Amino acid sequence: MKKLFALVLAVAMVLALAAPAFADDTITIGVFEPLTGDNGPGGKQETLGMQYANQETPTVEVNGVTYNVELVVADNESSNDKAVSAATELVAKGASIVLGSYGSSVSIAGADTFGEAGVPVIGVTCTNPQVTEGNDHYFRICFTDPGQGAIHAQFAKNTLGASKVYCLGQLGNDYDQGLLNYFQATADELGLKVLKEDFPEGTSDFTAYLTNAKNFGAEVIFAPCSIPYGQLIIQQAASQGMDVVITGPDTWDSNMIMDSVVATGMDVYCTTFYGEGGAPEFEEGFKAYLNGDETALANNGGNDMIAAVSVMGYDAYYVALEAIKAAGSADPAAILKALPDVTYEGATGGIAFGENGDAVRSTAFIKHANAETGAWEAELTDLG
Amino acid sequence: MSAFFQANLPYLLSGISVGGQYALIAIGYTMVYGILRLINFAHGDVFMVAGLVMVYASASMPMYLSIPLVIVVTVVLGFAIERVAYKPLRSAPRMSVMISAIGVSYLLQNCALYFTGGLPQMYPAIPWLSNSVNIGPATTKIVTLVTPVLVLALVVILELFIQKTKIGMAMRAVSRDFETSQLMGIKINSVISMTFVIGCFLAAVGSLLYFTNYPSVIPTSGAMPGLKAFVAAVFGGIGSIPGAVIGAFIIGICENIIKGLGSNWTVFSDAFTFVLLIIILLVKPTGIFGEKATDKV
Amino acid sequence: MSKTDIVLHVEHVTMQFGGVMAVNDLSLDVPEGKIIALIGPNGAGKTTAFNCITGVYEPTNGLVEFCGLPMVRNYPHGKMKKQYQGSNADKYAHDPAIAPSPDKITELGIARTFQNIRLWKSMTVFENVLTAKHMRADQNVFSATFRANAKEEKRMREETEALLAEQGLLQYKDELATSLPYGLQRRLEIARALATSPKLLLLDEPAAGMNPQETAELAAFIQQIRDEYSLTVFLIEHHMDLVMRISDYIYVIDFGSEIAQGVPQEIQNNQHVIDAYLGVSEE
Amino acid sequence: MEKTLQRDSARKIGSVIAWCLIAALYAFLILLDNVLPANGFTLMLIPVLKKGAIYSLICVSMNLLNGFTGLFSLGQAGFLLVGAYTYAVFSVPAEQHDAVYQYFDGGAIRFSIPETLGKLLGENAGNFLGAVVCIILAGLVAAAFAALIGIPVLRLKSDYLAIATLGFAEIIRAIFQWNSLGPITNGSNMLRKYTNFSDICIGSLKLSTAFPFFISMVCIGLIVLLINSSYGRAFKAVRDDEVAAEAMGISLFKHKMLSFVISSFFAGVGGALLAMYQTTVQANAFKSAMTYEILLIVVIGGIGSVSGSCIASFLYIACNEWWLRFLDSGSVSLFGNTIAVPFFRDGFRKVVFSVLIMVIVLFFSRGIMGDKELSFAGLVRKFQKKKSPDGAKGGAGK
Repeated sequence: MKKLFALVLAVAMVLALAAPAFADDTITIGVFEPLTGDNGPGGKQETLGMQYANQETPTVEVNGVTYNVELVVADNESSNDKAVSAATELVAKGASIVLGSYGSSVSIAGADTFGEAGVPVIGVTCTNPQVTEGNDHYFRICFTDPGQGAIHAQFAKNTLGASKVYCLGQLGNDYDQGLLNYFQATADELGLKVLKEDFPEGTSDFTAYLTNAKNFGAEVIFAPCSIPYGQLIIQQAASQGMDVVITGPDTWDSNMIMDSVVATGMDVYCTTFYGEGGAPEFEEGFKAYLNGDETALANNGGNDMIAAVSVMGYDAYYVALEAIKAAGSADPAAILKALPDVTYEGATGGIAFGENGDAVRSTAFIKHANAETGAWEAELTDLG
Repeated sequence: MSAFFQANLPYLLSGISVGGQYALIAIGYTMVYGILRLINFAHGDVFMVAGLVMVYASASMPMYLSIPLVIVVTVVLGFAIERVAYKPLRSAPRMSVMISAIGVSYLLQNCALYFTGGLPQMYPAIPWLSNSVNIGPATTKIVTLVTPVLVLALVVILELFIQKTKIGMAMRAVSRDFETSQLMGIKINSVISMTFVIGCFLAAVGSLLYFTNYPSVIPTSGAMPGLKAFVAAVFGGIGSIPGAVIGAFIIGICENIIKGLGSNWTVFSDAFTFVLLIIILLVKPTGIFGEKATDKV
Repeated sequence: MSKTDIVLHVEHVTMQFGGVMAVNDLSLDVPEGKIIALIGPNGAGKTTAFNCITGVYEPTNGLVEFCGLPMVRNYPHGKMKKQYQGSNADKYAHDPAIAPSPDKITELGIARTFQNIRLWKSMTVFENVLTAKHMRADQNVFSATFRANAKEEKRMREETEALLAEQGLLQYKDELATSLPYGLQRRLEIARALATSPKLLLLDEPAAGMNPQETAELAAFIQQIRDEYSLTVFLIEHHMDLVMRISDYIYVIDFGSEIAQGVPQEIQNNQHVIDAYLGVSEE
Repeated sequence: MEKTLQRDSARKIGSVIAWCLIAALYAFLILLDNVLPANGFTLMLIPVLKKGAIYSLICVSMNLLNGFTGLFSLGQAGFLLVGAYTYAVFSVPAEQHDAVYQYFDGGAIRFSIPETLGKLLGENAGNFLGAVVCIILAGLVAAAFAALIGIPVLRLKSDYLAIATLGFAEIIRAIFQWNSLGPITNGSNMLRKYTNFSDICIGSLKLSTAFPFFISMVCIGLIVLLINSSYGRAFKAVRDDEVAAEAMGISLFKHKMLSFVISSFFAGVGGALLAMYQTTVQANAFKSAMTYEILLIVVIGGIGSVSGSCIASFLYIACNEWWLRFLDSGSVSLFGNTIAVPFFRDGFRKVVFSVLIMVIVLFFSRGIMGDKELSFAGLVRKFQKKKSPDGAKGGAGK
């Protein structure tokens, strides 16, 4: 028995060591995403966009030579302590450039590993300013939290005409807390009244919090939390018969939130990176890809609704290809040098890098979940 | 007064409802502990699996079939866990069995992760239970009102079962003295299996109520309710069924009152549960209804 | 007997569990250098009495003095105040209760053995005895970790070796304590108790499970250690044989209360004792 | 007589081998950091070795409590958290404060120990000494927390102790996430930019892998010294039989407290090392799942075996973060051929891993080492026995 066990372990080791064996005509792009853990669903959708893009354009031409592009995915398990080894794995497998991660804290946790190895990273949807701050090798193609928090406050005040907003975020989650913080800053300027509360991880009963919101007289609930909590908040607000508007962050742009909205008829808005119908060609292709691949469809949550993070993942892949072309080589150092000047017109709009390596973006979208049609309706908002 | 009532009734209601759900899980913990002296860490995950089975079952069959199916599958799962993971360790030190329980919990969570891909699964709406209802100033789902009633009914039935039936008597004997009961010809294994079957049946019922209220199932859905229910069981005096139920209601209500206290306190709603537990343990080391354990010298 | 010769003085000790009187108003004296026995039928409360003396239980009421100084004292208070069924409830109520933990009592100089042998099962014979010397060693956790107590450690090891040699256990020193035959385990438990350098040794049924020959050897052994280590011995026993052979004085209890006391001959002929052991016929 | 002679020689040879191996290990680690080429193998080896070394210390510290003193405590994650935070709070450089404590106006503590020492002694020495000072401080703070918690909870027994310590770990986590303490703990946000392993070097010699090994080895050495001392024996006595221990004059409370505080000290040190390894700290990560993970490693290694805990730590980390990763990738590449395997997709690694753990728990319930220790002297003795059949007869007793 013991010998058998040892044998199995030994075989596993050999297999693991035999794994990285790529030919010379391949350029590796690392995908640093959570496939399991709290952020697993979002990470998967983001990865899908990249995989679709890779299927669409599996080669890149550098200096007249055509290389195959290989995506290598490392699961960071949404966990900071696993981020280091996941990042190292990508470096070890020879990634020329890395895309990711969904979730800012793992991005920050992995940043130093990439930095030490000199591998450039393009953050796809990690919105925390700290991701790129002080990390010269970290770029990003999405807007950042200060902007997003401000949009939400302005939206609540100007568009929804609210005077009291109840804010609810997860305790110990820096994404939630950061957004709440920026929201509060803008809300104070605008003269919005804000009540902010935190719920501990693993909470499923939000009725007490919603009662607090009701007692506060909130007209809008801003809940920058992850999808499962978002679903619960929407459903419980509905079952309590609350007459409020619920607004969520970019993470909420997902069919899973839409399902809850359709089931309850609540009035829900969220920010997003991508307006529906912005790139019809992409949408058509991506839907066909999803419906043609059972695993991909399952990873997307079982239907072919397009999540903004997938579009962002798709664009990130092409930005990476542009960078490789501009660098004229697969060498990470050369790509890092070329990256700041890369521009790309993607499905989510024009992408260019400005200060700190953050994308220069002038617009963000706010989407409304239409409970009757089950579709998102986008509104354009000025980031000014 | 009426304003106070109006403002606070929802907290109380949700406290009672949450307490009822904890109670159904806590009974499973307390019964297993009473007989095996084992903290069955996997119990919360069995509860989560029951939720997932319902999600998958209801997708392909009508409600009147899927509900019994969920209960049967959960009971079989509990039975299987006991046979595979705990029975072989019957004579092993207590810590080994507990670690086996942690291992099972880990396995169930990871399997759920593998099959669902970590995506939250929408729990189906069970007709009638999911409807909203008005009680004075508060609006809530019918399930909130059904839960405490159902819990009390189940506890009464369970107590009758334990007090009056032969197998109930055997359970009491085993929990009092494991070795002697074995010598007296009680079939220990069937008594233990029975305990797991009852515990898992209640967990399945609990999952129906719980997920109707909070209709999103993720692989870690069972962890927090499981932990809270366990705390409730310890609080009430582990091994005592009424103790577990009362402990669960106290914890459910306190937790919701804390959440209503103001924004600086919501942070500690979970921590408070543990503070309460530690205080109780210090004042009465075996919980409210626990029997004092004497170490024979 | 003058007061100063009394090593252990037990006065009105009562132990009540809920409504059950396990020990009821027990008073006894153990003079220095003697072997005193406490006997009684099964369930008479002998071990409970021991536990009250050694701090395992806190007696409900009563006083225990060691070498003339109060060591354990209590009076019915709290919940017990109402439930208390014994006598002398007010006698000790004026003084504060004293309830040292067993280790403090051992430190004062009382060592004990257990009815159901309680050796440290993962340790060797040598370690069992060596560990009992831990309390008396001049060291702290830092000096012990950084080996600044090397001299002390060496002394402890030498003493342990010597003690094992005296008890005839040296040849087993590296064996696991629990792998020894039963009789030797008993002996080892006594050796371990001796390692704490006691003045008074409490033996809880030392001859339990022994055959007559082993019992005879044990009797000699107890007398021998009493002389060698100038100890006082207080023992609980079932084996009349052993008790009658070695005891200087005997206390008999039944249902928690004393029913007789005296020198062995007196006890042997005491009708109460015979009744208690053989049962009284219903006439 | 011959027997003792042989045993002495075995011990001598054993210790020579052990020291040689340690020297070779450090030489290898330093080579790994500085000279060896960075390829797929060495790149993965480095984080696995670092984390393995850190987890060894953490697991040994838990083993001291659960294995050697028999206290079933599940509060380890809490003490790791305290250690990690203490380390990070005192080593974030002053200029980074505004960036790190972005929501708390730069925080309340505006100095960094490595930086302060660096000004006096030069940057490298400052980083090295500062890290060591902060690590010790982390241990001390964790120990202080343990002393406070120990007063109430150590009166509880077995399962009750387990659940109370688990509860305290959760309470500690909530306190560290509390916004009102944000100026110190940064609330729910992560601490970063503090001194980490890659800052540790002497001149141009990088010690980023050797450093965690060094600290872990010193700490585990101290724990081993403690276990083999008079106090260690007292701990084992408490574990084997509390009643007997107390009757032999061993104060239960004092010794349980000692073990609890010492174990927490080393857990705090482990937490600080973990913070250095992760380069970021967030209270969110220190959940009870982490305690269970550590407990599993201790059990796999063997409860009551220090070397078992160390071996299990390295194996566990390597399997979890390296060797079994291919199970997630959807395919296996074997000798250059990529074979798609139907079951291999995200999460499969964790399923396989948990099945492996169950197999170990059920069929090898005493773990890799049981309560034995790996000893080179023992190996040498075995070798000697094999060589001379007379020796085998003579040396029957261990």
